[in-house]
Amino acid sequence: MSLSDLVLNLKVILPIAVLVLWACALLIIDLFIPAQRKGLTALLAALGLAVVLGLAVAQAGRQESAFNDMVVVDGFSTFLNVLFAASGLAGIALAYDYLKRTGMERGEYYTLLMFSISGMMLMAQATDLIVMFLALELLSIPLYVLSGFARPRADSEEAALKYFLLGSFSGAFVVFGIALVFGATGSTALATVLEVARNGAANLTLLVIGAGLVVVGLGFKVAAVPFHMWTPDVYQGAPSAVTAFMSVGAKAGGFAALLRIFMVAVPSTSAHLWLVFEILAILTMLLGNLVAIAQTNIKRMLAYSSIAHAGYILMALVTYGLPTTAPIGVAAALFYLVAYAVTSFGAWAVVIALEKAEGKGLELDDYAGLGRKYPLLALAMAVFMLSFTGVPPTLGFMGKFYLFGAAIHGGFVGLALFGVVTSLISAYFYLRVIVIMYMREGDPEVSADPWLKFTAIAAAVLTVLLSLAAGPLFNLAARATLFLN
Amino acid sequence: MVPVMYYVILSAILFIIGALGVLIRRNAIVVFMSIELMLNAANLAFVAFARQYAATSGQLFVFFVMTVAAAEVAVGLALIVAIFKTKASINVDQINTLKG
Amino acid sequence: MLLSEATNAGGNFSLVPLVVFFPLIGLLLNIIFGGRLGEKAIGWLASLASGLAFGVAVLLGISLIGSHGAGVTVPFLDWITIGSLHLQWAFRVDTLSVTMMLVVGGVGTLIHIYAIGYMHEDVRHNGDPGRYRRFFVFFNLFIAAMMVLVSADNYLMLFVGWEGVGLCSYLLIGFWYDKGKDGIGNAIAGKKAFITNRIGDFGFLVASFLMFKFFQPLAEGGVFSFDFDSVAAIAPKVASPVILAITLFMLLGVAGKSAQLPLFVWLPDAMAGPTPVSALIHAATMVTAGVYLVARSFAIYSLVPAAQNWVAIVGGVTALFAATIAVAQFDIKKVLAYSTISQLGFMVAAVGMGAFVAGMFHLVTHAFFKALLFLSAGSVIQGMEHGHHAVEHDPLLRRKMKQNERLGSTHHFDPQDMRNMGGLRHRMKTTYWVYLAGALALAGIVPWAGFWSKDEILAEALHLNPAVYWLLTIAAFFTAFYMGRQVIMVFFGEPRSEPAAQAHENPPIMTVPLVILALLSTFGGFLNLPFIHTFTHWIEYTIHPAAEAAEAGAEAAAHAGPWYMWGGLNLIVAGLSTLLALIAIALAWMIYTRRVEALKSLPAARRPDDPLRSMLGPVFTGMEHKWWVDELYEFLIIKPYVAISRFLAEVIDWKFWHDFFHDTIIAGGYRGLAWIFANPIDLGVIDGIANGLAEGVRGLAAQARRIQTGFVRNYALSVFVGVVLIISYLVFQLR
Amino acid sequence: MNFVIYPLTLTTFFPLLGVLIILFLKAEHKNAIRWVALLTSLVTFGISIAVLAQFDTANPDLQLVARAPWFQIANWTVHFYMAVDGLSILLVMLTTFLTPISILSTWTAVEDRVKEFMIFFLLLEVGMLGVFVAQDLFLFYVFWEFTLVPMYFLIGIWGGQRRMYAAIKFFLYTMAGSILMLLAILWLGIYQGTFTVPDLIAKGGIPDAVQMVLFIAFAAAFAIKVPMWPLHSWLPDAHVEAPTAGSVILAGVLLKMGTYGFLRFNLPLFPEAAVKAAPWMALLATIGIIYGAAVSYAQKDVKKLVAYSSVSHLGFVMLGLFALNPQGIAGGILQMVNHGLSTGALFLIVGMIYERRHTRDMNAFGGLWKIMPIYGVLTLIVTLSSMGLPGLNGFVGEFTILLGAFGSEHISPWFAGISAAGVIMAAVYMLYMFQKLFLGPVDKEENQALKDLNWREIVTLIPLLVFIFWIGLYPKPFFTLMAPSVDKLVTIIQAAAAGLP
Repeated sequence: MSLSDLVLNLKVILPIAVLVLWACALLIIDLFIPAQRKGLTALLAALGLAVVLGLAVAQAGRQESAFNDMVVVDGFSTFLNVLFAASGLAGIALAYDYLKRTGMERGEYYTLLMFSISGMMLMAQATDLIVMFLALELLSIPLYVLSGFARPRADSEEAALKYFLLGSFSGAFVVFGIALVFGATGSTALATVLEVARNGAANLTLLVIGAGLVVVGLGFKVAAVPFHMWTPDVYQGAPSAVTAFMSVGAKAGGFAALLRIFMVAVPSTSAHLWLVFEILAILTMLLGNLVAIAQTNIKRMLAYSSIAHAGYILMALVTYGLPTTAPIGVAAALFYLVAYAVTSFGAWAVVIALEKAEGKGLELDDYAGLGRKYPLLALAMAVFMLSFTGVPPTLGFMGKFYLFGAAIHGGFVGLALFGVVTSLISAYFYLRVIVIMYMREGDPEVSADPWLKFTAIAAAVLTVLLSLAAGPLFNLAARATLFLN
Repeated sequence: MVPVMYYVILSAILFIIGALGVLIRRNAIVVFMSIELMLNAANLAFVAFARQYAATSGQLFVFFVMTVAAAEVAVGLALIVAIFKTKASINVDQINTLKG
Repeated sequence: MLLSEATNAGGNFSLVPLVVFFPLIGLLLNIIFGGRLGEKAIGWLASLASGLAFGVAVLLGISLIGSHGAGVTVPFLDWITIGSLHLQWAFRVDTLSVTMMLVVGGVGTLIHIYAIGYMHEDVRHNGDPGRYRRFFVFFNLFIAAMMVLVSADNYLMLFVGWEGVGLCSYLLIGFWYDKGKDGIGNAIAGKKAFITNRIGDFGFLVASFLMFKFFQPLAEGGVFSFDFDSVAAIAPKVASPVILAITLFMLLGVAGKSAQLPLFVWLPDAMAGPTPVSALIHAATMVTAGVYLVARSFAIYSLVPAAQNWVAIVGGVTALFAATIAVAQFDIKKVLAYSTISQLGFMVAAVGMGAFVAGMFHLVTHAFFKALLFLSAGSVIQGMEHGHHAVEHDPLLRRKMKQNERLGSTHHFDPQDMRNMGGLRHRMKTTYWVYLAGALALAGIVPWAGFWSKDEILAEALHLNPAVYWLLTIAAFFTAFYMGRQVIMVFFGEPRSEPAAQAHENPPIMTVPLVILALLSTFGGFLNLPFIHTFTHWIEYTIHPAAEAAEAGAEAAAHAGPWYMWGGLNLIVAGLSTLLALIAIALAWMIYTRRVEALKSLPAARRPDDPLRSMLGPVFTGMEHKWWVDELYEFLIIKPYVAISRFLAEVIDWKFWHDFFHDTIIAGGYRGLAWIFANPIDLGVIDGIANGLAEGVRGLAAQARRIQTGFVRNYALSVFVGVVLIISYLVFQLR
Repeated sequence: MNFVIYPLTLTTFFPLLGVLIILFLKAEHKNAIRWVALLTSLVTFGISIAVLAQFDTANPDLQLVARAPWFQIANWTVHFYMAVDGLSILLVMLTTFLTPISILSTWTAVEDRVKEFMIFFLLLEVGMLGVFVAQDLFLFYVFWEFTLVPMYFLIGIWGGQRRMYAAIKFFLYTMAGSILMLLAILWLGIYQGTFTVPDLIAKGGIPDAVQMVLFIAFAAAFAIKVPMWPLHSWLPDAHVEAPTAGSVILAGVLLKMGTYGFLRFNLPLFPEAAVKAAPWMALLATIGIIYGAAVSYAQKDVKKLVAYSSVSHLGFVMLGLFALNPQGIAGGILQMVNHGLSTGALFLIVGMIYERRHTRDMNAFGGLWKIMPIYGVLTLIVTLSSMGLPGLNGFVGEFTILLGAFGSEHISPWFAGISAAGVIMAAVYMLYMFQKLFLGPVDKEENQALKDLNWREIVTLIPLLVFIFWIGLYPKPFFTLMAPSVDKLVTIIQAAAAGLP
């Protein structure tokens, strides 16, 4: 590989490369930043991410592969990379004040965050199962650490250990699944897998079971039922800023891999696997929404809510074997991820703003009176809850519209019915938050941090405005379905 | 020559043993070792398939898995140590304050 | 002779909207400026409005004479036009409608004037002078609504007026809405009237639906407008069961408005209204709307003899039934109320049989004499009130009255109870004389108005429906009896209470209208004298079948009739009814003077309040209690309705549907499900399955140690179970 | 950008301007906020009058079209498509007419969080107007669901004792219906290739079985909203707990969204299914009429009585619509307006006495006519209008509906016959209410000192009364507005009915 080739190849992964290098550099720079000025680290990290975001955006429209087709840049990856980079920025905005307040302001936080993002971005760009596995671990390992970031708080450590053990456990299934896929086709490159499978040269049994195991492993990442059980505990135990980031980033990363693998490499398994996806989707929607009702802790509630939303996105995967519907499904899933990301960050911003030290202020009852005392923040939270429910005019509604549309387009009316019915169920507990905020009297205390408020309000505005002017976003999502093989 | 399927079945058995280990053992370190066993079971399968197809990528994968496992060990052990400091125990059954 | 549809009706005809608008203007003026006007001015303004409407009616009548009875339709504005439905507010000027307008306007104006005096006292007795204006506003509103009713050119506008007068009736019955039994009795009476009328209206509505459904396809151009002419034109082409249904449903409406069986129950209670109201609305005009409706619908009624028969029977039975009740009432107005029901029965029977002219004729005369009777009764009551007032203000007399109370009458003094009256002919001379005129007219004594009209009905009945004839004849006998009883109880004998002894005559503003009405009651019958038949010819312009029948009858009478037919008058019928009336009066005289004298020997406690009570026993009680019809309805309809609606509201809708179904089944089930998922399933069931599997796995691993499960491992188990299930499914699929 | 100044877009979104201004006002300046809200709604009403002036009564089709592609998902294009025709123009007017009245009614009734109240109220107006002018299913659905939100807050924050329960119930019930509609909308958009109503009507050709499913899915949303028996359980709660202005709008406009939905979507989009379903819908409507009337009578809470009367009244509307002939449908539309006026006025009236006495128990009153004569007379007129007295608006609607239903080829005349009994029952409960409140002696001490209506209150009621009389006496202009569109709708249905075996 000549130098010019290397440069060409590197251009494909330029955002990742910059991110990783910047993260490494920051790790060292951070050593020289005094403990009480860690805001500088945050700023530097944000700057880096902003650059990465710019680079990711600059990749728009490019369709190239590199490193022997191990990674690509295509519409799909660009879309997700932008999402990841933006999520990182949001994650920093949420963390800045929170870390200070809770006394865990350490520079590594930002570096770990950046490493995790690089894993996510790699996940979006990977077209080889080996790279994908690496990306998965790169994504996960920093998150394990971040979950335990509130050390020595017991619940944070517990969350980290649980997440770590179960994450590794499920990671093993992915590895074994990949091994079987490799055994079936003789290659780990997605394009080759597709080709071999299409030629009928693959061992179908191994391929299908391998794919099934991959579903398990990634299903864990996206918190699909029954691989979801870590979610509430980890979400609750981890520092809220981490949870916020995790709830978006990890999920999007998992879906990035799922979507690419199943759309690009193994659509031939759809005859065997669509039902698995459908049942997973239904179980996830149902259980996530039902159990959320019983929660009194907002973090746990949002955890179950995130489970439920994974269920909705899984609907898109049910149609992965239908050539006409699959692109719609992918676009819908991507759109929904954006919608979910915006809403979720907003909601977590409010949660973090209300959280007090030592994990207090996280019960639903702590939200009483918010509407009277902090009308803007409460309004924002109300918007997020409505968006989660799927009431127009919010992004959540648009996303659901798209997803259900995809399901109906694929002929899965029953699935769509499940989707709407569970949305209705979810209205109950989302509305309860609004009820408590507006219709009960209380005296909540809110952090004065401008970034939190900015994130919350910006997210609320985006949630509404992007839904009204959803055209460009729809187009982007639709273009993001152009996979490069 | 031993058919490749034998290796695969052996790796599957190892994998299941590993998984059962995770399910059954209470010591966090042993649980973690069981996970390593699962990963290595996968490695075995990779190597076997790589030999079947005479493809090096499978063997390459094994190295990656091993590296990643090492990284996981680093993180995992650190976490376990941290937990032990707080709880003076690494019994996973005692780590259950978060629930519901 | 068909009416010409005159769109640009010439001359006076185009004035017809004014019959409605004069009263409307009157009431609007009173609403807006009434606050600043004095009582007199308000009353006179209202009377003027009514009088002007009467004036317009007179002009219309003159024009009709000028046009030889040829009526016109005067369109006013389009009301509802949708697809094949085209409803207009148009006025109809023909002899029938103008007759009604004259009655409504004429009698109405007289009663307005009377009311100026009457209400002046009434609002004071009842302690709320503020209501004076309200009374006249309602009164004018009534005139307007009644004019809408009688001047309508189609069934729907008629219905507008029909409901409008019902509303006024409701408002005026409940005029003293804080009086009556438990303070709410009058309001309830008003409500009863309205709702009972609504039941009738239901019939009217259904009749109109039927009409639309079956007449519209046959209508010219497929557009149906409900107007009387087109209904009459189409009706013969429609299947007769349909017509029968229409007429019978309409009969329900008639029964409601004209207080016929089985819907008559509201009218006696309606006497809770001030007396001018009873006179105008519940005697002279509104209640006759049903009769008018049947007469208006002569074209369809004539097509179905069965319906006619039913109408006649309803009328006949009501006439007799109500007359029996009237015999045993003690409230001066209640007697008249039942008498009204009975007389309405006469009219309904008449128009039912096809004797439209006779029915209309009786309507007119009845309007005269019944208005007269009510107003004179009002005069009596007012006189009694004065007496009572005088007693209240005179300690001596009050003591005297107290003694009387101790002697027997324990009830609160009721100025309407005839048992408290007696001997008033000396104290209220004018009232006595006019009352007598009215009573004689009602009893049907030659030559008072009632004789001519009632006789005409009886004669037609004998000819058309003998069964009904006998019903009516017996009713006529009772009529004469209860009128005799009333006159004697009120005006003859000794005063039975101190107020009666102190009663005195009312001012001329009340007595002058009485005198006018008395003259009308006395000479009103001359409108349709034998041989001349002015009224018959007048109505015949409009009602043709009647015309044919009556002409045939008249010709038969004039040329080939038997000896007893005298210029259209059946001498036998006339003679018999007059004879019966005289006997009845004599009987009343015997009982209420002689017998009462005889009973005086009894100690007060054992002395019956009415000699008939001891003579008839339970029959009298039955009559006194209106044959328990109210109680029957209470038991059959009201109680069940209340119970059902309570049951629906409280049990079905709230307890079951709202609380149980929604809150328990849906919401509770929802929460329960959430709980189950949150607890046993998430932590128990999946755990349970996982545990089971784990046990099995452990058995396989020969580790028979019971191990306490921890959560992390449970989560892993959950994952593992998921894997096992998926892989099993896939393997199963692949094979 | 001149798109914004299309009459309909302007009408619909103008209240947002008010929202914007109020956002920048201090919450303490309650009167300023009130005035801004009132003026905004009045200007909106003014703009809607301009819309009416431009409306061509002879044109049966959609008019004043504002249409542009909004966005595209896959190959399904969603349009921003607003237009009115005879079916909706009256409801648009009703909405813009009732909103200022409702705002005026809150002047002294709402003292807490006035700013939020007015914001939600104006947002609600936007939503309602949008529902009536949207001609694209997606756009419609957005507005449809959006109305839930402000109403939810209005009930939940400014409501009575059990407001949270009522608010959540309102939200969940309504949403339960609309989610099915969402699926049906998606199905139509995807398999028929368009979301716009006129195109869908033109395209037609949906297989009968599918049509029925779609019909039911749409009907589920609308029937809950109407609400048709037996889906009415949310209504008494919502009405009783809602603040007066909320009840007025809820009864006056929000419920009409359900009936309007049937009219705009169920009938023309699925005519075959509509014809087939007509007897069942008529059955439910009839049960609703009788049941609502019976249940009303047994209420002690006057607001609840009025709420249940809505079930009965809207039963009439439904009966009219599913008569599927011009009289029934035109009557149904008019009855929507009538119910908005009469029941809106009734809720205002109830609100006025509630503000004075803080109770709605009818037993706590009696003889009020004597103490509050103006109030008494106005109430009487509204009561009479509500029970369908000829000469007032209610009768015109009910009569034409019943006439249509009786003459309908698609439903049995028995429905109309039985429903006509509802007219009697309406008199029973309405007069009962009037009697309990206004008649009889004044036997409660607290009532002696009640003040009669003030000018503001009279001004809130008078406009309603004007229309109550106008429609009752001269409904022709109203029928003229809707006639061509109704005829067109009937033609569609007749064509479909002719094709059925």
